Amino acid sequence: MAHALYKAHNVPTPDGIVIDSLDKLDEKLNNIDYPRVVKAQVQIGGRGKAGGIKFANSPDEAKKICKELLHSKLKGMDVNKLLIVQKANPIKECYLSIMLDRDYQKPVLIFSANGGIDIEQAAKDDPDSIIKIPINPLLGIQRYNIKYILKKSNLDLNLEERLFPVVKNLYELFIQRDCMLVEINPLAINGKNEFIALDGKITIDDSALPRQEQILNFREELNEEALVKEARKFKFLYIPIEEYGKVAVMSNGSGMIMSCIDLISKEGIKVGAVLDIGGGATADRVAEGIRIILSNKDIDLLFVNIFGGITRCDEIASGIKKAVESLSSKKTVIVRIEGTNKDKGMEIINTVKGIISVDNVREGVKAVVAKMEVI
Amino acid sequence: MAHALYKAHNVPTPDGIVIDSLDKLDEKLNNIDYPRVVKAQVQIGGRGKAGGIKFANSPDEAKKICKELLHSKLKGMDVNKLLIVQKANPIKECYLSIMLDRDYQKPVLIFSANGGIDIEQAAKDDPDSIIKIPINPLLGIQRYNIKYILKKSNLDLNLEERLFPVVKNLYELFIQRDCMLVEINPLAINGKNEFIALDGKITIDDSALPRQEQILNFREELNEEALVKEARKFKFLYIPIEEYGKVAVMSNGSGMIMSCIDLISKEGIKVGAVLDIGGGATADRVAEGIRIILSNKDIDLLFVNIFGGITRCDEIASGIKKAVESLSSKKTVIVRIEGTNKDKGMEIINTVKGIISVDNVREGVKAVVAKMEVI
Amino acid sequence: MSILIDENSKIIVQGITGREGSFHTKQMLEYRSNIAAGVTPGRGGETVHGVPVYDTVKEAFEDTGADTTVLFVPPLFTYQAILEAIDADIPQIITVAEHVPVHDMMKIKNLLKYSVSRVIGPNSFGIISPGKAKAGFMAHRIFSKGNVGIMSRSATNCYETVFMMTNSNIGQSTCIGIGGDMIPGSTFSELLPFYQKDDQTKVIVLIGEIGGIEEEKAADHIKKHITKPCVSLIAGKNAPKERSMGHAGAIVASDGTGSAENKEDKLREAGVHIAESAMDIVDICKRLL
Amino acid sequence: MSILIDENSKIIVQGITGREGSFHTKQMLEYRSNIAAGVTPGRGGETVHGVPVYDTVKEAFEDTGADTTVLFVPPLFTYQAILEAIDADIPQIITVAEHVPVHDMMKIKNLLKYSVSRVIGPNSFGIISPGKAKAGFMAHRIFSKGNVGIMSRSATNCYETVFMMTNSNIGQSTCIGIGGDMIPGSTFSELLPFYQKDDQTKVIVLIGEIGGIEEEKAADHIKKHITKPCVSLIAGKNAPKERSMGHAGAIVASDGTGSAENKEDKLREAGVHIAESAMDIVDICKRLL
Repeated sequence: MAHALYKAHNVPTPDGIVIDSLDKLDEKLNNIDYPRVVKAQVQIGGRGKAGGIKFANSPDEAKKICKELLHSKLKGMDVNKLLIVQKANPIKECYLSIMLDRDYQKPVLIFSANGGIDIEQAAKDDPDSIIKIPINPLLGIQRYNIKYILKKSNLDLNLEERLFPVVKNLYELFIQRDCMLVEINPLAINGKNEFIALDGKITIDDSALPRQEQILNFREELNEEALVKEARKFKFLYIPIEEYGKVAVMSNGSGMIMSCIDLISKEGIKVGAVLDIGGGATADRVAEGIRIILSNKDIDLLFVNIFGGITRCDEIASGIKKAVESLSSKKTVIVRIEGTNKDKGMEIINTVKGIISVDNVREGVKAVVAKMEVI
Repeated sequence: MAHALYKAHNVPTPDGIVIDSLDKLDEKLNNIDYPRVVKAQVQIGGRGKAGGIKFANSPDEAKKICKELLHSKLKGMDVNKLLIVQKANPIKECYLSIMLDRDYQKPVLIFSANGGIDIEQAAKDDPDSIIKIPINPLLGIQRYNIKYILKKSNLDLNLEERLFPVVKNLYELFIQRDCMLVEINPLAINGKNEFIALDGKITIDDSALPRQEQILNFREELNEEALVKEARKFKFLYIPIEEYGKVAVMSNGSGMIMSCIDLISKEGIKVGAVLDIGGGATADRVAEGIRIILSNKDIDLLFVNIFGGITRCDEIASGIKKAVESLSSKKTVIVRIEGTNKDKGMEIINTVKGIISVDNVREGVKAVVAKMEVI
Repeated sequence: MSILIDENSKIIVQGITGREGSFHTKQMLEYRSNIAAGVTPGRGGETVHGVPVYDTVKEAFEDTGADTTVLFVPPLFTYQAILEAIDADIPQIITVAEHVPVHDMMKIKNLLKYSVSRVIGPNSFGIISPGKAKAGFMAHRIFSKGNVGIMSRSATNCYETVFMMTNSNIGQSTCIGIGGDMIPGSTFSELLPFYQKDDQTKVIVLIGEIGGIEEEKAADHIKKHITKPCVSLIAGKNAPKERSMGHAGAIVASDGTGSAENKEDKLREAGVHIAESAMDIVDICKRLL
Repeated sequence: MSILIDENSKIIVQGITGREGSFHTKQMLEYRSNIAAGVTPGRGGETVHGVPVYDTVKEAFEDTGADTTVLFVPPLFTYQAILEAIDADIPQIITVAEHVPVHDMMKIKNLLKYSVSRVIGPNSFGIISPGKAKAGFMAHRIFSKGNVGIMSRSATNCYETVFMMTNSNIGQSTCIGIGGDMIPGSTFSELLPFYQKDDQTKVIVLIGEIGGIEEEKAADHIKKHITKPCVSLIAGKNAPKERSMGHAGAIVASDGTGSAENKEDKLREAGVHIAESAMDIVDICKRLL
């Protein structure tokens, strides 16, 4: 994704071609210059070490690598696409990123003359090697920002002419594409004093995806857990918490979900996953939510904790009834509902076999503990 | 000037052709549609009443008007250019302007559904007919600004789609061209609900002219007083004050010049013109300044009042001596110099015949009064 | 006295003709909030539950002199709607939408310094001063008038707390939904001074959660300026790192920034009572009142 | 005590390697101002009159902790130079260039609300606290230490006044060149509070001129907040309308806005002593001290 977006925003990248099938390899690979680098397009860390980056000095070598790499698996991820780029001959490699800093409430520009580094590690080991400048979003990138970066990195001030447009374009990308982070690592300087983005990473604000159609397409390709995807179809949020946790929590708000995790964890019990059904819970949606989270095989017990503010408790109860009865699951379901029409809701709940109903969160957690001791 | 800039910034104007010579009139005028409006391109108010705007229903009429109007004089100004535009058929005429408001320290957008008006008169007579909105320069024009204007003017809200781009482009022009004022009056609405700028005015910030080359070219064409132009060559500022005033003031700063005018005027004496020689006064520059202001024939008396802060008084005195002796003018020169090396300066001044030297401004004004009673 | 919203507040509803806007206008009117005007472009001249609708915020403001606007508009339109309210000089802007892009809020937050406006939210349930008025969509039946001021990043944790408070006969002065986003329009530390000055508020409750450093800033502020007893709950102690917990702002960074432990330590140092659950908040308030 | 500039001020000179910058650095050093650093991009590492030169303001600020910067840069580069200083969080930015485009100052003035910086000028002679320090290009020999605080839109009218004051043994606490432009970075009313608080200042002199409404605003401020005696001269009573008198800001509009009469009326109402000339200012100060 990063490579394509850099190209679209005039952030210089090595020339490259994309290979997504083994057809016409001769045609594609015979008439380009060599040496080249073949990169598997998968979103994993340590791609190089995992064998996802290889060097080719000739068309034949390139073809051989393509046949090996395409459609193989790297760290469990399918390789469906290769990028074959010119081999840069950097005389220096730097690090450059822009991230949205929530505490400054501004974009922050980060630069280091030592490229290829793990920036978080470097920040601990040698904080002085990293230059960090908050950018006033009403001003954007100014030339003096670049001059400052170069001076502080002991680089030639004359590089400003070349570095300024790179940073400016990267900043435009950052703003226009609603990025949380754009990172170029390494950012190479070649013999002609040109800057080239050799590798990079881009993270987008989830909330902005509806207005970033182009990026939405990229994301669809990402591998995600099946239950997360399934939940998203219903606009539910499914979050895996601890591996092998046997308890699940379902509720109608993030705060309440976090509180439930905290209270259950405090008792020494692992929460495996949670599901947030959000506001406006109808019977049907409640039923869908229960179906999804119980389809996680690790889960033995579900704590449903719904505080209906404006939503009616009888509506919620109907949903729970529907789900539990139709699933004929042997998993334990503990229910706490509160809010408007609570009495009517409890009447419905009391007709469902196998549901443990509790009056408040504290009781709910106690019931979870008691039940888990038995299981 | 306005017409060309509107075109450059996509502010819709009627199609028009420029005529600046009587050559090839047939070629230019036979193959365009009629009726047309012929407008003399001169910077005067009340151009229509002065005969500067005429209507042509045919090529022959247009040619006849061109021959009469081109190279004629309107209110004393040479007509060197005509603009021949399509006759708009407005179903409504509005007023639209953006000005830099020094008190808001922001651009202010002004709109009225009554076009062709004198906006200052209308502001007095019917203030409610004029909508005025300060624009946050960090936000620029927003759609809700346009909606507000239309509602307050009792115009159809659906016109927003058409008016928004016009105002937005006009605002871009205002910002990019360093305007003090951009005005469209009238702004016509035609039968297709399109907005068209029929006539307009643009004023540019003098200080920004060095970065507005295109506009600088327009300005060169403007008629200005000969002495103002002459003074500008030396980066002096020559300002005519009262017609037939016989006293002139020369000094090295605007504040001091205004104070001198005030003190002399208070004695019932008219100041005809002033010249500000600015900072860094050398002997040569002082001499040039005196030469220029004394070449105004109305002036009988010049009060030179120089407060040399860092500048040396002997340098200033040499300039005065040089100017007065070489001009052999019979005009009276009263001199007050103050600052570093005042004594040396006074020695020089005292060797020049016909100069009245005074010790401070108060004495200077007294001397002016005394002398003017004699003249 | 209560703060920010009361029976004298004049409220505009932006997006009043929409499904949510119309429904919650009715709810607010039933709570006797003074809804002075609504705004929906192109719908000026209509009325919704008797409230006159305008095409622009500026007109609504000029005609009514409103001091607060509540935005029932979709997340991607929130930026424009807030701008319009800022530009019309509305003193208080309450924005409830979830999923407002964080770049939009970054721009707004930086622009606010030039304006006379305060923004509450986004992703906020609004503000309620029980028994006086509400501006937002909170389930008002569970609230009761009293002396505890509450600010919360989470709606559900706030409801839960208020519900139990009211059942224990502890009322609230004013409850504010800070919102769960990464860059909220107003933070705990920016709102604390209002509670400090308010006669009605005897105890201040801060319902925080993991992510960011706002609770830490609040602890600093409390240490220096707040003399009233404070109680705080921090949700998300057991949330995995680097994973947003639903609220865009509820995320612990890989370096541990934003952890519940740090927040609780700082708050405790500032003399704040730390609660482990909503019930716990109520128990502590009982002791303090 | 004096205000804004004194012997403890640490000053940066932007454009220090230029002809003007270098000359006035020497002048300021002679007056014993603490010139901590200079800035000229591409000239970092050099020295000018012993002052170290940096490539960027941020570096100079970080190394010296300067609190004031004086800009000796051409008018069309002033905008960028001010931005750089604002962005480096320099508290006080003094800009002397004439003919800075008014759009540039409009943007700066609107950005300032968002920053920790104050801008004096453009088209200002700078600030001097006689006997302590100067930051700017004023002819410092005519100034003397004392108890009159002066703010002036005009350099020459200020010099004339100060010259006669000093000759009459009346010294000055701090003199500030507001500058003659249409949109000054700081106005009379924004600077008056400093004089009010300053022990050394016994009388405040405002040298205004035609154009704008800043003197009117100052009158309002004086009425409400200033207890020290004030004296004012307004230049340009007899200037023709709609013609700039050299200072971009010295212009009376066709509707009479900005006229000397209006300013004097408002100031008189606020209890300010109106002077007819520089000499008159001195006479009035004599009576008041």
